Amino acid sequence: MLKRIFNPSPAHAHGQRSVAVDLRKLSVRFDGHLALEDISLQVEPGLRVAVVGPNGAGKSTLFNVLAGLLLPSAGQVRIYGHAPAQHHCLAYVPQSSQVDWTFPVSVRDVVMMGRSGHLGLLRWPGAEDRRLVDESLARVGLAGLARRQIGQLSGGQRQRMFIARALAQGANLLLLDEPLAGLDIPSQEQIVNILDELRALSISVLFATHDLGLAAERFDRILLLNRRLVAYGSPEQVFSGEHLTAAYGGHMQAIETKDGRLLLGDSGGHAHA
Amino acid sequence: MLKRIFNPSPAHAHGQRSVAVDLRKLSVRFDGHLALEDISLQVEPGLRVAVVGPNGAGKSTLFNVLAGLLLPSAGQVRIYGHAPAQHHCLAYVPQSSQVDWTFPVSVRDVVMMGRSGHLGLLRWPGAEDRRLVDESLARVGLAGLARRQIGQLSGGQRQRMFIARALAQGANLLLLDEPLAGLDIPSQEQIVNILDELRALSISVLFATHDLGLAAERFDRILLLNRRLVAYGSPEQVFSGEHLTAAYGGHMQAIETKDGRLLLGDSGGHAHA
Amino acid sequence: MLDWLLEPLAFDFMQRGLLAATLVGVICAVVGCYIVLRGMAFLGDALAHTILPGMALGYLVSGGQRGALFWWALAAAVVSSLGIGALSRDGRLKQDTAIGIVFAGMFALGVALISTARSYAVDLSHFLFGNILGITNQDIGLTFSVGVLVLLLVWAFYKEFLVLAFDVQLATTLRLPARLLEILLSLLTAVAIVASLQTVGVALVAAMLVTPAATAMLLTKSLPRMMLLAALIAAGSGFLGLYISFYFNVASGAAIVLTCTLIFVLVWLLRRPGVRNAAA
Amino acid sequence: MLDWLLEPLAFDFMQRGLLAATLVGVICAVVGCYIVLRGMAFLGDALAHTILPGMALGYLVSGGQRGALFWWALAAAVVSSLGIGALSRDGRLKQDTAIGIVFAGMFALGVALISTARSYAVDLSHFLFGNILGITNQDIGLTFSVGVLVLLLVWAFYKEFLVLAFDVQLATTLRLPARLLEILLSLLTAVAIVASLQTVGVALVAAMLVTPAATAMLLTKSLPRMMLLAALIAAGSGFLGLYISFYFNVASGAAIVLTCTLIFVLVWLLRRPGVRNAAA
Amino acid sequence: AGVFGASSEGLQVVATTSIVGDVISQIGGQHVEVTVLIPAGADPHGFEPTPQDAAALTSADVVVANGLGLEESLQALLDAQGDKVVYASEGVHALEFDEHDHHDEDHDHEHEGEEGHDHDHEHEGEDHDHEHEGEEGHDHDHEHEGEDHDHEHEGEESHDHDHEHEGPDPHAWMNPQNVKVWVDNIADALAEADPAHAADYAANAESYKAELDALDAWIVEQIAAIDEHDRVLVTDHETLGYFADRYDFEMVGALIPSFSTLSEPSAGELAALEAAIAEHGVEALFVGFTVTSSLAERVAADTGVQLVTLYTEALSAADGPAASYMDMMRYNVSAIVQALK
Ligand SMILES: Nc1ncnc2c1ncn2[C@@H]1O[C@H](COP(=O)(O)OP(=O)(O)OP(=O)(O)O)[C@@H](O)[C@H]1O
Ligand SMILES: Nc1ncnc2c1ncn2[C@@H]1O[C@H](COP(=O)(O)OP(=O)(O)OP(=O)(O)O)[C@@H](O)[C@H]1O
Ligand SMILES: [Mg+2]
Ligand SMILES: [Mg+2]
Ligand SMILES: [Zn+2]
Repeated sequence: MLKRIFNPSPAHAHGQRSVAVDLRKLSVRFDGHLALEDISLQVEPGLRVAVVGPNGAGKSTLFNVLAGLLLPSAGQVRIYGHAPAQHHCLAYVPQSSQVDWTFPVSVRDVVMMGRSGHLGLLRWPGAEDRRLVDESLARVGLAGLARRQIGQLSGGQRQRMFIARALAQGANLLLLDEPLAGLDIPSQEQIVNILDELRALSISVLFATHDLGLAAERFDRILLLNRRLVAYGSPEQVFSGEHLTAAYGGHMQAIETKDGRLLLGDSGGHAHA
Repeated sequence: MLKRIFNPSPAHAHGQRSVAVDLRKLSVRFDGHLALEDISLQVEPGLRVAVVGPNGAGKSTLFNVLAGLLLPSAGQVRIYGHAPAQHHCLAYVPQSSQVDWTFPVSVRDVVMMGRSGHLGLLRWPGAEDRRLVDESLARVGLAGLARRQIGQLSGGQRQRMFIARALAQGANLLLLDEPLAGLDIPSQEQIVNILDELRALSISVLFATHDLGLAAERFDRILLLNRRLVAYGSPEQVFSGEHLTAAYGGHMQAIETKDGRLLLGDSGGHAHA
Repeated sequence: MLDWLLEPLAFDFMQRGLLAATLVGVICAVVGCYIVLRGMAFLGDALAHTILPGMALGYLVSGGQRGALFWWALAAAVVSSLGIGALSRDGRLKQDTAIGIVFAGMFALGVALISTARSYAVDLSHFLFGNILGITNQDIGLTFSVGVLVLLLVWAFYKEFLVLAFDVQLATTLRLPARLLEILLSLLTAVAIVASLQTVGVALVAAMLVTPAATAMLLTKSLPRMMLLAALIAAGSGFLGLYISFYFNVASGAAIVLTCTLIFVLVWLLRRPGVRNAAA
Repeated sequence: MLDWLLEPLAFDFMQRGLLAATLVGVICAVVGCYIVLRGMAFLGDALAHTILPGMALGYLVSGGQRGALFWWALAAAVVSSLGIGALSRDGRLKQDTAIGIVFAGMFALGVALISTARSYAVDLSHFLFGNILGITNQDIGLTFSVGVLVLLLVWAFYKEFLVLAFDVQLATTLRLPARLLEILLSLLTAVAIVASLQTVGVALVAAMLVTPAATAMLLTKSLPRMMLLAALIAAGSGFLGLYISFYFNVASGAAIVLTCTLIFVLVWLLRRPGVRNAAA
Repeated sequence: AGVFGASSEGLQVVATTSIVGDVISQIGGQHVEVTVLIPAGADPHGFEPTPQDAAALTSADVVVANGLGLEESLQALLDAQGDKVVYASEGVHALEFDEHDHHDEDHDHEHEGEEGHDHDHEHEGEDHDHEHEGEEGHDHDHEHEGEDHDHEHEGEESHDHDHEHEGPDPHAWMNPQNVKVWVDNIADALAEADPAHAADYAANAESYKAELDALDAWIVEQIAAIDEHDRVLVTDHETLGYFADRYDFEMVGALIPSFSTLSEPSAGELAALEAAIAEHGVEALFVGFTVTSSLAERVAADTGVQLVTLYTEALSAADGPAASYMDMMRYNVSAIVQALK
């Protein structure tokens, strides 16, 4: 089913060999202080990458640059070989969407907006678009609320609506900035399960989260940020005590226990790796 | 140190015997559908209560009623014996604050706003207020960013600022609606640790969260909501398979393992109890 | 009753006025829906006022040909739209502030231009309050063409304008030409305003943009239905207002706006919400 | 140069005008800071226009005593503030929409009232463009008293207004009388506007409220400093604008506003931000 | 001469309108230097003064305004000038709005032209010397009590004209007899300010008044060419009240039924006007050069009447057909006669 949603139309197909995300010496400066410094990184297509790091590490800043909403102060950004705003098939679910919840649109209308980019000017959504939208809604468990005005959703339902929109968009690269924040555990499971299905379709995902356990369990790669790139690699490579100290200071340690490596906060955390 | 912050001024002291939160047959109706139905509940003072339940369960709705921002459709609400908007010492950190981040105030100014209620009209903050504000800032680890304009904070830093403001407010009852959402693990630890200190001061806390593991580990009581009140009591009493099924449908189960009870999502969750 | 309805129609100027009021109502209401949804109710009034320097320059340069004035007014509105866009783009100013600054600056420029060239009579009060009774068949033709153009463009860019109004970030990631669309929407607003100048005038055109759309918003939660309702309300107000002006001797622009406002008040009172919010 | 400065001062009306412009600038700038921060730039212009029916009624009822008109204008502005509050309270309408509706409705009412009373000419243009040259010593006295009152109130309620402007929810949980404070702030705005009518007029008073505050906001990130700067900029514009009006024969209200706008543009250009946002 | 300070060239006199300015020149001759505030071609009702205008007023030795509420926008400035302001129309019998025989508000109305043409008896004439002159700001309430219809508005207190429920018609110069009153007022003022040339002023005044009488006679003669029942006037706003009053025309109505251009008609009023035009067989619609009204064009087209442009509020440029008051009146009368004959 997801095949249809995420099958990029030929016009937007990219050579298999091009790198999904290619950053060279990327820096972003805000009024004097650097939010990102000298980041170089290549992400292969089809990987699911968890972007982790403390608050203020620059995760959202990185996503904004990738989405073409923020111009970097220095360095080069390529997404499937294109400059950020040139890339068609990128879907972004920001950390906090500043939308007006009294807007007279239904959940379905919002998800349908994800199709606008594909339709082009002067064309109206067809049966195919409607099916893709319904599938995306079903995928995040909002099929029953499709006709509801968006203001009547709970915090978690709102988050899922945006994910459905990103799915309907049919992107090659999904940027999800803490999409699980505010979701109940069954909903979190639903979202994470979708990620598994995406792997088969060569859809790349950057997924910001503070849940290191989840990151270690369910992702192909971890990108550990703290203004600079601390580490990028498989969960085993990245979650070392050394790296964690570099990212989180002395407040986070990796401890080997009998059932795996446990990532601990200062006074007893609860995340597994 | 927290003694000073949270020591309510005599005018706002409440009899020790009055119940912190007293709900009788509370219902809230939105355009036809009920968000909360027939909730009756007494919370003793000084308890830390985790409010859990799936998205759309009515957690935020409950908090809005308690804060006096929403009038219930039916039923009675008492906070330390007062009607919601009559109670002075209640601090509320909403799930998503709709503030303007370009506002020309520093982090410190925002936290100082928490003191406005105490100062009364025509009085300016004194040395005592400034000290309380500095202590609150230090408590959430923002002392170093006190002079920064609020727009320059990361998502997590913003959340911590609001918690600092609630602390500075010196409330008897703290309403924290998913305050950990978006926080890195060290920051989460910091916040949760504050809760421990509050217990000694008889400050009641209602704390909405989706982290059932945290709820079970660090809270005195669990309030499990799903439109109706599913269960209220100690973590052991509340986190039974029966209750979880009632709240989350078939998607959540309590499984006994060798190192405690594990709360599992459909396809393998990761929360401990 | 029938007499009551037919008597005004015996006058040519009433026939023209009713036609113009209906046309303008529909145009403004449809464009107004986007304005209300974007939280830019101010934009209508502001753009309307920024037209003044254009009109003043137009008088000076073209010696007051009516046809030329339309284009001068439009040019001024476009310049203002671009100015507002430039000011609010980098995020240092909120959009409402940017609008306020441009609006006041342009209007002041207009007043200054008029005050320096004193030997001609700019018909300021007509400009402010419209002159629906003095409308010509050409004016109606122009309004009609403008109306068709505006409605066609709204229809053509419906989904793009929707995304733009709802979520600008999304528009950018969808590679919609956000900036261009924004300018186009401002342009549509400007065109709607210039087309309305004859009927209700600068001072009141804001009402035609905002009030019907807001009334419709109270009645439905679907955008297409909102547009339809707003158009109906606006056209109805134009019609009814002109009759009121005829029978009760009230200035016509004011009568139209007051009718519109009255309909809003009625709807607002009758459709009270189920939920009560405490102090907000 | 000194001559250039002193010559206008030889005229009593210039002395009075400069004093009035400075006073009004300070009042508007301080109140304007809150308006800009609350994202309600529209409010100033809207309240200014809603004064019209009050003025019209005042003419009719009180026979046009100047002193009485002040109170009529104020009453109309208060009624409008309350109306805006009532409309936006239950959350069905955004505040800008509520403002737009009330503004247009009230203005239309004013136009209708004036148009029904035919035999006298209400001096609409004064009302629109001010008449700083005809200001009397009593007017200045009134403006001064109003100014002192406004500044005192802003000082007294500084922290409450701050909370209100920043976070209404917080105001409610702090048991601040949010609704009352909101009305008080609208009232201050209304008073500031009525006090400015003589100097810059309804059409341009919005500029005095918004532009200096916005300029100051570009220069500082602290509210007290923002207020101080705004007051300085506004007072300076008033002064400079009147000189420009004197030497270049431009209508004074317009000259003041244009000066103000020019200062804004300069600041805006000189203080470009370090960060560049792509399309927004 | 600049507007700052008196020059040596003579008495500095500021006139508000070009028409007033012309009359002053006729009387003052080479002894006065006349500055006109509201330039030829501009509408006096909506005129906006600048500081230069205020400075000119302040520096002048004598300021002459029409009064009767014409100089709406200058009033506050005039009030501030004190005694040196002379209201030329002071002493003119002012027409009130309701003294015009307008079409009624409803649509079937009789126009009995007789009523309202001679109303002198209702008014105690021009001798309302008010206790308070000049400075504004006194409370005018007492005037509204008691003698509720003395709206004669001698200059000094005409600043509150616009506060009245019923204001006077300011367009006094449309009757040359009224301009004779102007002449007296102006000559007195000039003589008082410049006693040295008082005799010249008096002589000039007398000869100009004779010219005015000749003009009056000429107009009466011209008007004779118009049939009695064709003597109907429709104007843009109420500009020709004094003219109609003097020469026995009937004022059928005005597009803007107000003494000021700062107003607008309702649909009902316009309908009534068109009905009246049809009923009276009106042949021409007279509009001033200072008003650009598409409304006039529409009504003219709809009712099939001729649109005739007159100089009503201001003179033409110096090389135009109405460079002086005399020329203006001759131009207007010729145009009216031409249109209605
Ligand atoms: N617009 C801005 N102006 C100035 N500084 C900013 C701006 N946005 C973010 N910053 C700063 O840049 C740094 C990175 O912020 P960013 O939001 O990218 O962090 P993050 O990793 O997403 O944090 P979180 O986990 O809390 O969401 C922070 O120090 C923040 O204060
Ligand atoms: N303003 C509103 N109008 C109508 N329905 C609403 C409104 N606010 C919330 N609801 C509905 O009420 C229910 C409870 O919402 P609430 O926000 O209280 O849930 P929650 O438990 O806080 O969820 P989450 O965990 O996602 O934050 C939901 O079904 C939601 O759709
Ligand atoms: Mg972030
Ligand atoms: Mg919630
Ligand atoms: Zn006139």
